[in-house]
Amino acid sequence: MSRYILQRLGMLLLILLGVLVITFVISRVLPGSAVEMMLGARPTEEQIAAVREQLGLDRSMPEQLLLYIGDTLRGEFGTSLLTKRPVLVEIAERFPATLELVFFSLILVVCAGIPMGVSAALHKNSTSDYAARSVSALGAAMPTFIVAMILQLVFSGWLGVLPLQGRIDGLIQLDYEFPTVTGFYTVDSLLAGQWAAFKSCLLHLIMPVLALSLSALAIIMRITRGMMIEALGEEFIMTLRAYGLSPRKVNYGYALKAALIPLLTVIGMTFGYMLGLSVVVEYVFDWPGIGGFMVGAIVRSDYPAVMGVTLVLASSYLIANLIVDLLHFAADPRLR
Amino acid sequence: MTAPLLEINDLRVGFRNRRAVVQVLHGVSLDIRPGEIVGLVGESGSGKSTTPLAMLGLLPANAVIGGQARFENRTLDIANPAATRKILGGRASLIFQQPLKAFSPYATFGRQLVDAISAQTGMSRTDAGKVALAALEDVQMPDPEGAMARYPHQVSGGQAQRVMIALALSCNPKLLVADEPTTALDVTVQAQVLHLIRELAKSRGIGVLFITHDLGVVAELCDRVVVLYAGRVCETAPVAGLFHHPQHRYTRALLGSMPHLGSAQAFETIPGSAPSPAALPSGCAFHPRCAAATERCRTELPQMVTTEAGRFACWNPVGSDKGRVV
Amino acid sequence: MSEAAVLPKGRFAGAFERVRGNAAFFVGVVVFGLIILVAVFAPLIATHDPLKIDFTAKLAAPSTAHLFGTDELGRDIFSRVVYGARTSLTIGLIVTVLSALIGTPFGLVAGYFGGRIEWAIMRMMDVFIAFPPLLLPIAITAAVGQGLYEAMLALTVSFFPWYARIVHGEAKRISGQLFVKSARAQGFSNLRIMFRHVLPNAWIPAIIQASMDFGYTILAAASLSFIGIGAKEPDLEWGLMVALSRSKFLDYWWVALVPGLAIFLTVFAVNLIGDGVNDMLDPKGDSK
Amino acid sequence: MSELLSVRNLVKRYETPRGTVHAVDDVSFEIPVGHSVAVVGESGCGKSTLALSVLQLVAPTSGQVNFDGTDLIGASRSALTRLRREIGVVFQDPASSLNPRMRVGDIVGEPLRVHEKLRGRSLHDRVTKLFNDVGLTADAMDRYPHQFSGGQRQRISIARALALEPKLIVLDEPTSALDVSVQAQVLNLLQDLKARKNLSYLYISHSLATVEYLADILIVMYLGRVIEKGPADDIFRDPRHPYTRLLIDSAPSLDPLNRRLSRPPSGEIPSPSNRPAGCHFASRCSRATDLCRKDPQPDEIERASNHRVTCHHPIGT
Repeated sequence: MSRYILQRLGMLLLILLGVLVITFVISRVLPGSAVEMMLGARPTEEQIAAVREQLGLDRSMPEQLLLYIGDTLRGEFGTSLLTKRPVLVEIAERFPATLELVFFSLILVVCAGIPMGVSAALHKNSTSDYAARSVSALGAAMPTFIVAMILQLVFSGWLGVLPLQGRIDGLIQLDYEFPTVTGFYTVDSLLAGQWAAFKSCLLHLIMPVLALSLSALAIIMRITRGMMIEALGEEFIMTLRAYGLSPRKVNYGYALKAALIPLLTVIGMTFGYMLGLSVVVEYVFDWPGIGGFMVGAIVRSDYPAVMGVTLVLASSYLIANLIVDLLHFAADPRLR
Repeated sequence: MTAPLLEINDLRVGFRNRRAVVQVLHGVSLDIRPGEIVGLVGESGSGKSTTPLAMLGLLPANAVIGGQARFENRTLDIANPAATRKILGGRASLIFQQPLKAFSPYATFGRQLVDAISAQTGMSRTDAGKVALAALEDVQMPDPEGAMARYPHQVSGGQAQRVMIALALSCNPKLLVADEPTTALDVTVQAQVLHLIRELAKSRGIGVLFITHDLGVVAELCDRVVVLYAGRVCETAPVAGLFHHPQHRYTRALLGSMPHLGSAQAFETIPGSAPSPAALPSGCAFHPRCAAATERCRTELPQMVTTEAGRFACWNPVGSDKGRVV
Repeated sequence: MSEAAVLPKGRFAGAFERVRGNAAFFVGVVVFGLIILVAVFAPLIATHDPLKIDFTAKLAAPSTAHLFGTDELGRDIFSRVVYGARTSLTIGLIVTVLSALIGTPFGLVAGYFGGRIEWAIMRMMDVFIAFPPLLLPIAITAAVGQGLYEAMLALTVSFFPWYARIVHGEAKRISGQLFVKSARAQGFSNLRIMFRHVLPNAWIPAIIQASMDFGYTILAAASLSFIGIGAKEPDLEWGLMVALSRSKFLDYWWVALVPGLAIFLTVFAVNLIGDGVNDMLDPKGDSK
Repeated sequence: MSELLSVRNLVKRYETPRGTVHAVDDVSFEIPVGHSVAVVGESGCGKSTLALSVLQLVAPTSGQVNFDGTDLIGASRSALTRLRREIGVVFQDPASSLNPRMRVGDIVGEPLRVHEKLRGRSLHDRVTKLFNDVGLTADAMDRYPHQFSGGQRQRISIARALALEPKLIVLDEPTSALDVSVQAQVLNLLQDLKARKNLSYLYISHSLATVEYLADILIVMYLGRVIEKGPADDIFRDPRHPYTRLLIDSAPSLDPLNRRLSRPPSGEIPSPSNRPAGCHFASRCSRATDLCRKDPQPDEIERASNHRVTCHHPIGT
């Protein structure tokens, strides 16, 4: 263990604390509506007082904050005002769907965006470079919800080859019961050897993944290109060329490595970007993840649910950043 | 006299930018014999850092290159960097100014040495490792095995420069091009590195082109000197002759302005500063700064004159008395 | 080589030179200029009252009467999209300018003073940045309520830390330069050094960021409206127009697509300009 | 001989992850009025930190910096501002020592605007005179720093340093980034200004040759400590510390017929965060004995009048 990792861990905890403070502040901005939610239009004074006490709203702000932090760290996200079930349970049921969507999108973005960016950098100012940059410029300007709706229109409405929305065919889900292992339907159905279910899950994934990936792909490709060009301009690249290393080895063995290490941070940020954007994509495709759940909760002022989802998404992002830091540490000898 | 190892004639280099081509070298000729250390001296804008890159085929794609070159009696297509690199690769090695930037920070010295050696010689990685280790021993690297496992950020600039020299020597080159290899180093370390280069060049008969702005280093190290000004050679001569009897007015002025121990009196100074390659004066490019400039210097490009002591291009050399301003 | 090559250039020296021949930048400027004109002269350009409901003509296909057809309330889509340009440009402008104005002082102070002040400010910014983008504005609108102004507030709160971060990095770099050390050695006040020496050399990356963010702001605001937590009827906002037509989308796709393409076109033009600004002002742009 | 600046037992330590860096370790010296004191040493010897400590741009860990009768350390803000007008500074890199967004006339005039509240004609006249003092013409005032060559920029820096008519100028490697021919111009200018304006210099350099030209008093530093100090002529003629000798021997001569390379020094400077015990130079010293390697630091001893050396076995004993 090194100072670096301990430092990162310490920082992570500190920032988590800050995140809790912010969600606390946000959740206390309009507590009135929550009381209303629970009691209907015309509550009595006593009813209000009772609910306020139940929610801890009668205590001082610092006390409330400490209580809130304590509760949250113990996984007490409160009860959904809408479903009357614990928020944590609601989230636990839906979170794997969100992760599955984001995970497949991230794989697509990394596996397609980085090679495209590298190739554009290696053939700077060639036709393929301009093509890649144009696609990237178009992708970055397309609103994700429009991409999603165009996909639906073309592949579902006109061609009828892909399911419009949802995560799995309802009938298939009834026919094939596969046990939850990872929470990813694709993986679980495969593990259970149920091909029809697997195929259905896969087909349902295609459009949401594409919609979620397009703008991230544009960003990753653009940044990869820039970093690769920067890496190719380093002085040590000239040394290696001067000493007769093959272009292959110089480009992929040395320049790519120098570009990939800072790219780790970018990949981490892309993960966060897609977590946020998944809210929109889940909404369009009626994907049963926590993003869509949150949208519904906002509209109905179910603030424990909203804050729960916010915390879970923010923490996932923090954990992803920690993983990025660890990879960074493993890849960059200067940090050791 | 032995035949030259490398001979360059009328080397011209320009860089294309959006507007035009900026000519940096206007016909530089020089030669290096086996075992000889030739100093290439110049100030900023003189083209001294472009010359070695052109020679080794390392200029970027926007360079426009012309001229003739011969290496070991083979003609080089110097206008074609890739072809030049192919012929010179393995026979000519380069040492950079900033040794710590010349190595990838993400790989050990061992890996980078082995990659380079096996690329140049076609050896197996095991054999290349042995060669690398031997080369590190040759440059008196303390703890050579340990150095193989180290990353650039773990060593000092002086040690990194030793590794750079080891890399340069590991391929048994005939020619070593050193681009200001000691500028970033402290004086005591500079003295070590200069000594090392001299010993290795002499014991192995390697021709060295040593680029520097520091005349003191030239005096310590070189056998012969080529002085560049504004992309042209203004004088070339054996080192003792050049320092004691400079011919070109610029060489003379440069020597006079050089601070050195034991010179506690006022320096001679050269007024103004070196011209930018994009805006060269007419005639002799040095004339606006030259105290002895005549009308001819302002209009006519001086011709190269060969004497027994060397060659120079000056209309009004130090040896001639007319027009001399003291 | 020539030392001129490594020196910082004057403010815009060579900037326009670099952009000459950058066709994309000019396409961006022309398209964006047209969009601004449309926004400014919306009342002259619109063929119908964008709010006028006409059930007799609902969900009409594009025709000479209704250039882009009508929505499910029979409102003229062309006129609605024309007016929508006002909303989107206003959002982009206000959010971007506010974020930059709020974030810059934080970054400047942190970068110049360093030490504990820097640590405290930048960790605070890290907390904001720790939320996945788009999530923080969503959470804030959840609390402060849903509407156009609330969405703008939420976006500003989530964007300003990025400006603080960018200005911080640049201000820190500039503060380490010798001319700032000289200024301190000459006994100038911190305020003078920050505003006369550091800030003029540190704001360009923030401008680049702002030019890139303008489009993203419009996209984010449209997304918030689309999921129902931004603009509300009867606001004339493109994201909201798409959302309103979603239930009829598969059959009457132009109703959603026209405002969608308006967002795309605006963001695309703005991004082209942003790239151009980047190339012009970023000294590293030469290598791209 | 009155003292303009006196530095007493100055210490600056930094804490880093790799250990404590002793950048400046118990350094004392004086600058008499009208004299120039040069501090030489290789990278990591602490000479730049010393300069910054004197300027109060880094806060020393302990010690005194007494300028013209007042201790700068712990001086009130207003006292410090007043004293700073008396001390000019010229830094190394002419590319970064001038604000690229200001016209050079404004750069040179800024201290006059701020401290003497000069405006308009009187400001313009003073700036013109400063430009003339450093060999530039007044028509240069409206241009920006990037429009000048390195040598001209360094002249502008000097003009700025002279603006408030200081008594002392701190020169931190003022010529090391310049071409040889330009370096000579700047050194001559500095020498000339010193005589004309009765200036004192604290001159930081790694180049012994420029030091010999400009310095009256020489201080040689190694790993944060002063290992030899005294009149510059004495030290160059008769260095007593083996490290000073090594520095002099490592500097290239300008005579190819009288080369110094035949006996290269060995070893490198250890890291300032991990200095060897005993005399820090012992690991590289040909005269070192067990005494040097084990004992605490040798004390400073006076070899001749004002010529002091910190060595157990100084040369000439």
